[in-house]
Amino acid sequence: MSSETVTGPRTFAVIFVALLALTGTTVWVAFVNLGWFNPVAALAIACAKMLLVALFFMEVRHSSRITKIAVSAGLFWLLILLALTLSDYLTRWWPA
Amino acid sequence: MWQNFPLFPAQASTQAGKTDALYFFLIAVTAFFTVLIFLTILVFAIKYRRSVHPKAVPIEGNNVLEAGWSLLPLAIAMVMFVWGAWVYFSYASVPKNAIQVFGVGKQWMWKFQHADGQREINELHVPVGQPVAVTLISQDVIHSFFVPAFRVKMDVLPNRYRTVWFQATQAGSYHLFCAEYCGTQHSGMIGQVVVMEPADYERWLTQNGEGSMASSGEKLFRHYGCISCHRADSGQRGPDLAGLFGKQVFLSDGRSLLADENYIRESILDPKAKIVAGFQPIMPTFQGQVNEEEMLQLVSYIRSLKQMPLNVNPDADIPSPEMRRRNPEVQPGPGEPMKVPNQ
Amino acid sequence: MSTVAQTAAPPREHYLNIEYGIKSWLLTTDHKRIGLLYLMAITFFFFIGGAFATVIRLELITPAGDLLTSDTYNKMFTMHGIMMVFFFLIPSVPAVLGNFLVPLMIGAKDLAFPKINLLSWYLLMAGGMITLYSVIAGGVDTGWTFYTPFSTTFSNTHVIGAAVGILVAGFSSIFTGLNFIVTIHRMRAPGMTWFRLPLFLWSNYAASIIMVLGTPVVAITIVLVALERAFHIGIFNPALGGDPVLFQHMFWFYSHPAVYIMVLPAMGVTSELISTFSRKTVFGYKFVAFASVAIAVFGFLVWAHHMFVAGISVYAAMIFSILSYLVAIPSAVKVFNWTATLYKGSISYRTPMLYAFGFIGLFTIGGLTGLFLACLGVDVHVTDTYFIVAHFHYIMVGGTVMAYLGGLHYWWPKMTGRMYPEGWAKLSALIIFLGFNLTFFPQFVVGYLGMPRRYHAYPPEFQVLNVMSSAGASILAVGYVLPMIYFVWSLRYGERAGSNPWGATGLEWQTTSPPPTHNFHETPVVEQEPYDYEALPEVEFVA
Amino acid sequence: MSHSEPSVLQVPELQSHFGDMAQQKESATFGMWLFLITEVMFFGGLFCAYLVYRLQYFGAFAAGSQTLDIRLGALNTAVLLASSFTMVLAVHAAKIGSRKLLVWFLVATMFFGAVFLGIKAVEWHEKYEKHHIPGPDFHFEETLTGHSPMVVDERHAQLFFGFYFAMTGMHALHMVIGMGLLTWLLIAGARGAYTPEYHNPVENVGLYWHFVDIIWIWLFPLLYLISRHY
Repeated sequence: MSSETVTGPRTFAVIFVALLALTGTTVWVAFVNLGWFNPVAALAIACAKMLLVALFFMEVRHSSRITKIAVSAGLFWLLILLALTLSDYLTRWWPA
Repeated sequence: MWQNFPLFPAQASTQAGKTDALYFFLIAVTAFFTVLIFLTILVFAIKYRRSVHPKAVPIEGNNVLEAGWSLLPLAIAMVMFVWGAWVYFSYASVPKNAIQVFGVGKQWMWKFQHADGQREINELHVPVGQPVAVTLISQDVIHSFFVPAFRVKMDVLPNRYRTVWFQATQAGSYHLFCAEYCGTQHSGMIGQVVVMEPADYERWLTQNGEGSMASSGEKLFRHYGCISCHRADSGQRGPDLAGLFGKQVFLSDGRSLLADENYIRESILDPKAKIVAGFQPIMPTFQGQVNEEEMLQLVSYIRSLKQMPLNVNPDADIPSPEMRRRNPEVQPGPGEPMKVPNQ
Repeated sequence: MSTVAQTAAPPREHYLNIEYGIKSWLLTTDHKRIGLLYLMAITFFFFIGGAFATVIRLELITPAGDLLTSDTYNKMFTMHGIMMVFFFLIPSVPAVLGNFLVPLMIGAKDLAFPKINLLSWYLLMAGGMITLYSVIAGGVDTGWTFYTPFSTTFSNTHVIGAAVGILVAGFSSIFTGLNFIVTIHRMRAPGMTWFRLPLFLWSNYAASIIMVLGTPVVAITIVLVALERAFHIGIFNPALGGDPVLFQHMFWFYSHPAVYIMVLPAMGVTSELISTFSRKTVFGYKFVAFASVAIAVFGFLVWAHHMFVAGISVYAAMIFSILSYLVAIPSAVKVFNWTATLYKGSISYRTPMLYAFGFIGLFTIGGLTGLFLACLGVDVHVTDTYFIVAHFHYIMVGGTVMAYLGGLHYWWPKMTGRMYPEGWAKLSALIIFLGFNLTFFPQFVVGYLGMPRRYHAYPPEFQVLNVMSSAGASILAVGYVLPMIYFVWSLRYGERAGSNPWGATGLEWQTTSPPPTHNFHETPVVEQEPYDYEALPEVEFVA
Repeated sequence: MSHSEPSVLQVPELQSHFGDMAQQKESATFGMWLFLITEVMFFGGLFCAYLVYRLQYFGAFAAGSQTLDIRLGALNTAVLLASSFTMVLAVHAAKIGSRKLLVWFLVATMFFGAVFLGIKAVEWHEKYEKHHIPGPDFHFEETLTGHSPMVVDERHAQLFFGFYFAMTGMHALHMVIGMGLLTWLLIAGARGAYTPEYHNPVENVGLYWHFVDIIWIWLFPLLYLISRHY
């Protein structure tokens, strides 16, 4: 558990700076025309930021196995909701 | 109440046989497993009742049995799936030669109009032996077009055309129900589908003096002033609609789509949504002006414009529709100014 | 072995007599007392929902809509659905029996979060009261499914009130599920490994997964409906560009798995009953346990089979159809395993076992008719008809209510320290079984004939079957009122029950009846496999 | 009652239904995570609806998105990240048993939270002035810029702003609840309720606060960024 492995303030500071840097990057990228890659880049950066916050600030990397499973399950279920809903919307105009 | 006490619905369409065959298969499977489970429970419950079998024999389980009674149902289920999907797919594919009827569902009635112009309320006349496609839209909430004798059902949505089809096999009169709860008089939103012999149907069609849907649509086309932009000699303010229906359309944002009923409807109500490449978004919306029945007439009219508009001036110098059909090559590039002729 | 052989002297101090007074109940954090609070609450909601059902069946005796106006009829079936689904079926087995039994069965003193447990009960009550208020204030006529745009734009009844009530009750369900999951993970007694858990816990655990992951989606959907109704943003209003089919996706993402919230714990009860009254371990324990989890997971992948005619794409329909068949397999596995458990058992026909037989039989029919609805070609014809109504009543009333009543009889001695009257109980079980089948079997037939659901008036050729249904409903009503009476009677006059009247395995039977507040005088240590009747000391028992 | 929980103001002790402190702590942490997963699904429903409509009415959603002030959005992201940083330091302070640091970092977290809400209020006010709030006064006639300018349907732009307010509003509501929880921690922390042995509430509120941060990490690109170019 997290209480045994205390992450120091120095690590937190590094992560915080990294998060700010990623925020700057994502804003900068948004103004560069990369076509379809723009949303992909923005969402990839958001994903990276989420992972940093979850792994370090929320200490998922030191959490018990069951917490990790629970977190993954939450994201997986969200994916089910999105993927199966889109399976309808993206195939609606296919010919029958 | 004992007269007229059916236990099985009439089979009055080509679909009915397909659905019922599948239904009987499912009943057979259901009956088999239900009887199997019931009998097994009964036999065990009697044979191993405590008074004659006071000491239970401990049995943990049996992996072979588990695998068997997982895989066998799975195999049967896959048969059901494939068969069911095949039947469903055939319901979804509207035959090309189907007679076209249009319908509007509203709280709490069904309105239909035939291509020849006949209108009816809560009744739908169709001929025996010919596929009939009913294009439906709702004016308010979700309804559902349900004819039990034909085994067809389709939810009728607001703001979206959907087409259901059937081919009647027996003359007669059958229930038409609204199957999706739609408010106070939901159970009153019922009617009849009258299936007639083809000759009777032809006679019935000629009874009403009103013009065809396309000709009503043409009148509306003039009435709403569509004609001032959307015809060959209107100076290309709007795209010419001749031969449009069922064709590929290229849009100003680079996409392309098939011109179907829903596209025409959207373009009348929300003209800015999908601008044809090379044209300006100058068309006003007709939201709130054109009701659903008029909309269907307009759609019928535009559908009917195979090559040339009905009412072209033969003396006008009309370029061929093929030349003017837009494609990405003639679309102005990002830097170029839009060509807006005759403004 | 037919009389109460154990010393029937009740424990001197137990959870019921440790404190008295209204306050000791309304502020309790004891999971057993909260279980009883739930019992009272949902019994109340059940009879309210039942009253609506009675009115519906009375109206449908004649084809014409002559008893009620259409508006009233529509409100009746809406309120019947809302009350029964959200305030009775979803909390029934988990919140009453689960609350009482989860800590007892794992050898814990309480659930992990006792205060949140009490909060859950208050949330259910608050939700129920808000919903009842919207009934009294004029009712709701949207159907329990709240389909848009009818619910958002066209209905002029108290939709927001009912929606808020359901939202609040949803949080009750979320917190109950959360509490169960944490408790089962973290509070098990020494030696209580996962594969020693009673199957009731596996199925409640699986149901809790659904409560935690599914309920929030319906919560946000309800919030959007309320926002749409209040501010006309257009989210589900086609006139403003909204998509009513999206509402159905989001609604069924929860509401289909919600069916498994109702039926999974009921399956758990059945496993316990079959084992106890056959005096055998459940056949294929691990398969039954994993089948529960499989149902919970697959249950999330099948929701759009409610929408095969609603305007989804043909291809999505096929995906959802094949996935729907997958969820049938673990259900079938369970039924086969229960049946196999009877083989070479020592079977006694006590009331709970009769209910377990009833559950298996009716669930089999309900489950198999589910195949008709997963089957695309047939679903087109039968969806939105009485076939659907019959199908889900076979699952929810034939399944869940049967198991709930069976469980209530089975654990009644543990909860109260008194036995119920066996003769009356068997009679009412029989009445319920007969009444149920007479009520709902004709609805399969009238459904395939084409009678749409939610019809206030119907064509006359459907009358005979509807009269049968209404006749069955009146028999069913008698069957439901009887237990209510004799359970109350037994509180004072019932035979005293020993700590283990059924001679069952399971930790809950190793403590006194009723149990002390902290369940066990010393923390039990588990050294046996589940349902190990061989290791059970030969004691006499009433069963 | 025999197992009433200890008041947070007293010296923390074990709740009587737990076996030991480790079990109590693990249960609390796991329970919090499960709650956060319900929140994922709650916001997930909103994200799903947003995605579906953005696919359908891409032009209107892009045009709506282009009216948002990306500078304020970016600033707010930084502010919220800073509050997460101070929150994690507050948890650290509780772990090492420094009451003074705990109080100061909680105050800092609340300060950044308040700044975030303030900037959000400025943005919402701007929407009010531009009549971009869905309802009878809604008005939108921006043109979508891009390789071909495009006038968008007002109704579909209204949908975008409906989602904008639903999503940022729901997020702000969570922030306000978080501020309440922080106030509670602050009062209890100042009185010395948390020790290196017992600080579950600080950790759990921290988890909640970071989760709210993560939601914003997604809202920022979804609402502000991904529709600048396409």
